[in-house]
Amino acid sequence: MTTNVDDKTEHVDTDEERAFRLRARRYLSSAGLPPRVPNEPVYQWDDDGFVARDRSIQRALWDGGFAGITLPVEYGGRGLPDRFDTIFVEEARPYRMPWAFGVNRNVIIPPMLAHGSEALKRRFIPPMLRGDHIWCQLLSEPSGGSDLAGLLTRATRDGDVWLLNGSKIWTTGGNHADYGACLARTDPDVPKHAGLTMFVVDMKQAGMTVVPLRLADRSAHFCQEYLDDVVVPADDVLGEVNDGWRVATTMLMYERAAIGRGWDYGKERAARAAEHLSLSTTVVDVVRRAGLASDPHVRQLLGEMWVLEALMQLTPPRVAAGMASGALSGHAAAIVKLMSGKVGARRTALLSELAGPLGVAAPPDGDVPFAVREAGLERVTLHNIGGGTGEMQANTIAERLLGLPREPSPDRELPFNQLAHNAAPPAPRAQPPQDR
Amino acid sequence: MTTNVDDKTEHVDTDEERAFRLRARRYLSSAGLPPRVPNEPVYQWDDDGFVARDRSIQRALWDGGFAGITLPVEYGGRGLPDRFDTIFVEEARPYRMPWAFGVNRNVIIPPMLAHGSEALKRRFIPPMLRGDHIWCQLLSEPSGGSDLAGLLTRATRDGDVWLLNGSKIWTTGGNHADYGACLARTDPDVPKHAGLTMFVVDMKQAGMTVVPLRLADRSAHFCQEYLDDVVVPADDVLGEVNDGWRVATTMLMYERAAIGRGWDYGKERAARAAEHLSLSTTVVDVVRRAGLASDPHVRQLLGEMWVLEALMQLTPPRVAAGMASGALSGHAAAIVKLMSGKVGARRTALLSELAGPLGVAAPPDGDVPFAVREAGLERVTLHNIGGGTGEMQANTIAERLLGLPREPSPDRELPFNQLAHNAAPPAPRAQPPQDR
Amino acid sequence: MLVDGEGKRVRYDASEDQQLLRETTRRFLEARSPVSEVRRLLEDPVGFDPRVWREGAELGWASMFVPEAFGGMAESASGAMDAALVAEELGRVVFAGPFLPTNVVAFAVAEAGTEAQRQRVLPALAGGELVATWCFAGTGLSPGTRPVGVRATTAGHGFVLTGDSGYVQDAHVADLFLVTAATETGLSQFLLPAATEGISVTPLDALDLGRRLSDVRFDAVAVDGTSVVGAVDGAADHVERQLQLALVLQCAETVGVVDRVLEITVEYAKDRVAFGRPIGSFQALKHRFADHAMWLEAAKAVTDHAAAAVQLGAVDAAIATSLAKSHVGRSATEITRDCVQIHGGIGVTWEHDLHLYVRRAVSNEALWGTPAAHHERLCDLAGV
Amino acid sequence: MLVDGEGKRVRYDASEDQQLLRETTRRFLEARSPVSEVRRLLEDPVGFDPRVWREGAELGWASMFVPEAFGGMAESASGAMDAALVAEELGRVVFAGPFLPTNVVAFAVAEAGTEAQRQRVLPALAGGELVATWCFAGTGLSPGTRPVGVRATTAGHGFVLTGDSGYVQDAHVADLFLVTAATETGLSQFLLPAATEGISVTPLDALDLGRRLSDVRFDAVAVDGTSVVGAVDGAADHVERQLQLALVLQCAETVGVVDRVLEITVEYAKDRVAFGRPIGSFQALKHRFADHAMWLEAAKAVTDHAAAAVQLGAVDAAIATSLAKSHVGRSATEITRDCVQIHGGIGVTWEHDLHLYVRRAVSNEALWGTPAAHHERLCDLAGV
Repeated sequence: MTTNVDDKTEHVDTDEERAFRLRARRYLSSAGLPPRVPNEPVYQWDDDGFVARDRSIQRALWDGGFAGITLPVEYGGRGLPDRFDTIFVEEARPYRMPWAFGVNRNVIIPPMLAHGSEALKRRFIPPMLRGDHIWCQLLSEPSGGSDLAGLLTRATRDGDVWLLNGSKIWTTGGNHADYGACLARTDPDVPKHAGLTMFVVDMKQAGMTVVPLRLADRSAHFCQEYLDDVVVPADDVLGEVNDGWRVATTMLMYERAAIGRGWDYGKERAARAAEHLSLSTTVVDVVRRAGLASDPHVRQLLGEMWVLEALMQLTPPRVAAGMASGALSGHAAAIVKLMSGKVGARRTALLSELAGPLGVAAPPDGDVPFAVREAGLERVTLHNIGGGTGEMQANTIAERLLGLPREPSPDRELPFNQLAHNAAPPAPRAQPPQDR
Repeated sequence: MTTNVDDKTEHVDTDEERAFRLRARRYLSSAGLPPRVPNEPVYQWDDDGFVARDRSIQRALWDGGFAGITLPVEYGGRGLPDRFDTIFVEEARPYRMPWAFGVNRNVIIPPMLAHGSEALKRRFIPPMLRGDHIWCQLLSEPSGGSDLAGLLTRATRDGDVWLLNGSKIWTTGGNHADYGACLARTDPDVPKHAGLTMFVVDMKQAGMTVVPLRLADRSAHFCQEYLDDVVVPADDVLGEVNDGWRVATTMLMYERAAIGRGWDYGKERAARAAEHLSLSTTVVDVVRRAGLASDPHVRQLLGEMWVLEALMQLTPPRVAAGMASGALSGHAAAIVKLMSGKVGARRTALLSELAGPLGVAAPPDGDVPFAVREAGLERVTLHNIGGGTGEMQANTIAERLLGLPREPSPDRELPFNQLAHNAAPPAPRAQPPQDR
Repeated sequence: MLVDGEGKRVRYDASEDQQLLRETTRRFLEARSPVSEVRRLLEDPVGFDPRVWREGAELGWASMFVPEAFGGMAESASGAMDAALVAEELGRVVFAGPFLPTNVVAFAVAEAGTEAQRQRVLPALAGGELVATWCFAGTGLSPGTRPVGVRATTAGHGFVLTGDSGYVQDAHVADLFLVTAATETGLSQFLLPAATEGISVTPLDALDLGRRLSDVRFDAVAVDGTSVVGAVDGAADHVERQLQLALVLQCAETVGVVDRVLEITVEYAKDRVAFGRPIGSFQALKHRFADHAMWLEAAKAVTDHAAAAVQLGAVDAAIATSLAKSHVGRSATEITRDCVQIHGGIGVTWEHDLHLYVRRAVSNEALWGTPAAHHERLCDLAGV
Repeated sequence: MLVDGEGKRVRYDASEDQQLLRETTRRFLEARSPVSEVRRLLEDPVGFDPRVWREGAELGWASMFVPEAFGGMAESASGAMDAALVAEELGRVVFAGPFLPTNVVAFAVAEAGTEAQRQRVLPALAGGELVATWCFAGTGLSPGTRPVGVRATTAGHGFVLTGDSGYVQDAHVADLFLVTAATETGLSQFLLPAATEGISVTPLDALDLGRRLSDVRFDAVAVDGTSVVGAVDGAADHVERQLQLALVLQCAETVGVVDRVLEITVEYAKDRVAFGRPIGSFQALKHRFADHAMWLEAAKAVTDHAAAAVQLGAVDAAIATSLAKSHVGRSATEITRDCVQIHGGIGVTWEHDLHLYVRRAVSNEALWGTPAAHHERLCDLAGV
């Protein structure tokens, strides 16, 4: 019972586009790429194989002439219009794309194009496209939460170099990254947004300690970094000194757009919407096996769960279309993020109610489906990563979309060093924790 | 299946108290008082009979020596300790007490004792106890909402008198009242709390127009007043000029306590708690008659409804005991008010779900129980009267009970006339509305 | 998001034609049927203004399912999607009038009626001269998603209809009833003049002050074969599609209600001052508004999807409409209720228009199947 | 609020004795069993510290239902109310130890055991030397409010027990099992050494990291008549009261969990700065805290009431415990989850203690009957 919709846009190709499409199709089918696996689990701290594979996939794209399709040729790109990227994404859908290079593609290169010096672009973009350099974002801090501009990492000038000290957290792939884009405070005597600078940091140096950030479910896909006199050459600044907030804002805008569009060569989310509105079969299966399929209360829970799934399937494409058409501002992305938190929370509650005691204790080798076994754990760990995210999304919707007035807040005008802030984080642990 | 608990405290009576109790019991049984009817509907704008009956009941209490039991004899009271009031309340439980005199008893006399001049007390308290004067509170304003201290009604001095202009709203019994305690602004050049005065206003004068405030369910138990050069003699001030906020605070504290305790000679709420935890039979009845008693979903709704009823039955006495023991501050009353709003909202949702379409349309003479017929209407009209009340309770709990810091807010320090405020309300309508 | 036959994506705010339709409708309603009409018509025996309804019909409100040959514009319209758009605008003014029932009956007759029925009925419906309504749900607590109230048995060359149909909009003034009834081995539908012997109409006390609902009793109503619409015992598919259309129009109307209430309340929160600043600047209120805006956006998404699915006859149209009804029904009540709360006391006064909106939202949640009834239906549809 | 035999009202914070008990317990736990113990004992084969448990027993933790003649202090204690108070303190440190099962078994044996059983078991339970647990619920998705897993059939002078019992706390180290089983015409209970032939214990993967749970299989376990506790076929009333006690202790523990989590989170919100001010000064957060404090107060009220009702053997004790379980179970999960959210990212790290608390809250919600199972039970109790 699936509506078979092929949402490729082949029918509007020009001759040139058609040629490109066929070339991409041919190359992809012969490049030995692994197939795309829906909902592949996120890679963990120690999963080196994952990263190595993605480096080789990125290299294969480069070799075929499909890396940086829309980027200027002087930085290693192909200099083609956006339409060609869309075509490539459509053709690449059956294959695994290099997830670990998503940060490069989605959040590093666009602001680098917008704000980076010519030298920086020529030096750093080609190795990213070739699969040589993986980058990470060093923005959030343990002391920071949602108040990014209030960050504490200090950069002080020492002759030809900057020395960075502080700590960063919630970094995806920090331990695998070759370079990081690191926001640090260069002037604490001005208001907080005005004294920040975006640095290009070589991650493989002595002063940079990267440890895994283990979460309550024992997973560790994020890292925390401790910066102890991390050295940055004076030229390795993205944008101008003290103009880092503007760079960070560009970066966050592109990140938001990418999350809405799908991280690894896009469209995954949008593609889902074209599919049939179907209820997760695992859950139905559990209910059937438990003999509860005719229980009216269970049917209410199933019905509500289906509704939630449909909302998460139908709303993002609508919001994306609204933003694309100009009917909604870019801030509307906050709607999708806020909803995913709210829907997630309610969904875990429903799942827990369906799973009952099996969701909190199950035989180790029993025939209990994953969704049920994990129902309780999901209630414990489900969270909008990044801290205070839900609150920020709500403020954005209220102020930017509905036009409600901002609260009076002195923190935008006072010099940073006159503001209250949290204590600096503790020094790095000697050893990464040994918890299993 | 009812635990028969007589929660009178007769067993701890002294001889003197016992004698008083027996005298009260005898008098009450012979005074021809109507019986107490649980959940009697609130009286409406045009229900003169209700008020006349309450005047005669209050008069009967006076005649028997049971009006103002704990009040000083010089103001017409009996000068007895609090214990005697408790005894009287216990004995009076089978009888209707004068609800319309609740404002006098609960919110006018206590602050008058605390802040009123000797002359004021001698002049006004005895007629209240005799059943001659009904008072009302003139605090809230159409422009005001939860920001009582930001009120707009102006009082200007004109020789020997004050002239009051403005509008008041949400007044219980404004049309029946002989006098009102009216908070008005006497000095707009100082911060808002510092320029208010509490006036004693003769309600039966030309400048005072009282109209019914019809609610969305077509009921009208509140009034709105328009003050057009209302005249108040210079001496008729409760407390000092410009010290009205203190008087109002006292008044609101007593009002809160009375709502917690039960409005008309107390204890109704506390008495309920001693009863068995039983599920509202109307609802069960509806479910049975609809043949839905074995539907697991309906049983979930019933179960949850029962839980909500239990929470509202058990929490107020616990909070009251906590306040009495000093374990909780007086601000804890906000817990009960906030809860009654939240529980009420959820309860109407459950009721609506049980009532289904019958809750939004029912045959005029059909055999549909009131609870079901009104389910939809309750969802429309349920509201914490007074505007923004839920928000204020939540702030109180967070700031006063949990100790969370207040928000920065300039409105407590700036002179009133430098603050933004709402437009004054429109002039009174020529005619009360004729809606049925 | 749905893809139509030409691979063109359905856009956020519809085509240019549809934008024009929205603007025309809104301007007309602002001028001819603002929300104050609900109060004016409170004691009116009809309950809506027939002139306004006819003027609306001239704008095409009842033509979207009527073929051009019968005076409509079905061929050039996007049926369910255009009708949903109009319904949304009607919701914004708590419109009183037979939009939903008339369109559903027009749709039913256009789809399944005999040539004679189509000729007799469709031009007059499209022109707003005839009012028709649909007897579908049962009375009382019956679920509103299934036709359970009326049975028809064969009698000679005709049928006899017996039973009760509940919550029938505008039955007290309708000229025509489309009646869905259980027959020997399935469902059948009948188109009857309201004046047919044996039909009695009992108006209900309705929460929605802008809409009249009635129970309709069929007391051995004898009809001949010419009143049958579609196949005897074989109307189930048509009935299902009529229900889907009714749900789309109801959801769209509710979306309009919520959209307008949220607009009114945001404006209020910007203007209303407390503690020296607009109440809309208080963060707790902002976060409630953000939730409301979010769920409303989801309501629009799920309603648009349902409208498109019904329009295209998609295989998941039944699912899409029930999903829409569940979310739209519930969220509308919750959002509009909280908007009342945000207004403070003024929001519960008779004078304020808010309660007219909330009444419609609450009423719409309960009619054509409560969310709970649609959860049941969804499980049925999924084969659970 | 309940009135005891002497007309004295149950007070907000209990008697002086109870306040002393609370303080002693809290000081002991802070010194000997802070929440960090959960981490230390993660890989421990027992899962709790037997020394701490014995020291707790010396403080009277297992004596509240044991008569003085058997080394307890039932006569001077207020059984369920005192035990609830201790359970609340245990919740505040996510205590790992057999408090609930040992007390329920002690209660059962003291109430219904033979003199020989009481002499053999009670002093050792009260002293913390024996660990006992109760095999009550079924396995898997069975509801947790009824004993459905084990059957006992007569065989000569004894019985044979067959079946599975689920979610049995500390069964992997318990010395004694109290088993509730269906017999010919009713329920019967049996007290068995854990080492009895035919009993096998399968530890479960448990969400709660401070509590070990197992399924227990009875594979034709032969027992003689001396192991019967109470009347054969006539144990239903005792089983009901045991369940009530288990619910009271579970609810009280959960209240302790929430109380502590809210404390931690309020402190965090006062200290943590964002945008130049403590995050606790933001109104949206305040309103969430206010809701949490309110529902926690209600949780305390309904738990206190249930404890008193069980203690007094009130006619509505069954109702009171199910009402308590429903509210406490649900609200605890919601409140603790939002406290994680308020903490931001740090709240979901392994290093932070919050998840230990949330795990216990979520686990307690699901065990001894989910709120939904108790709604069912409530309808049964009300005769609906």
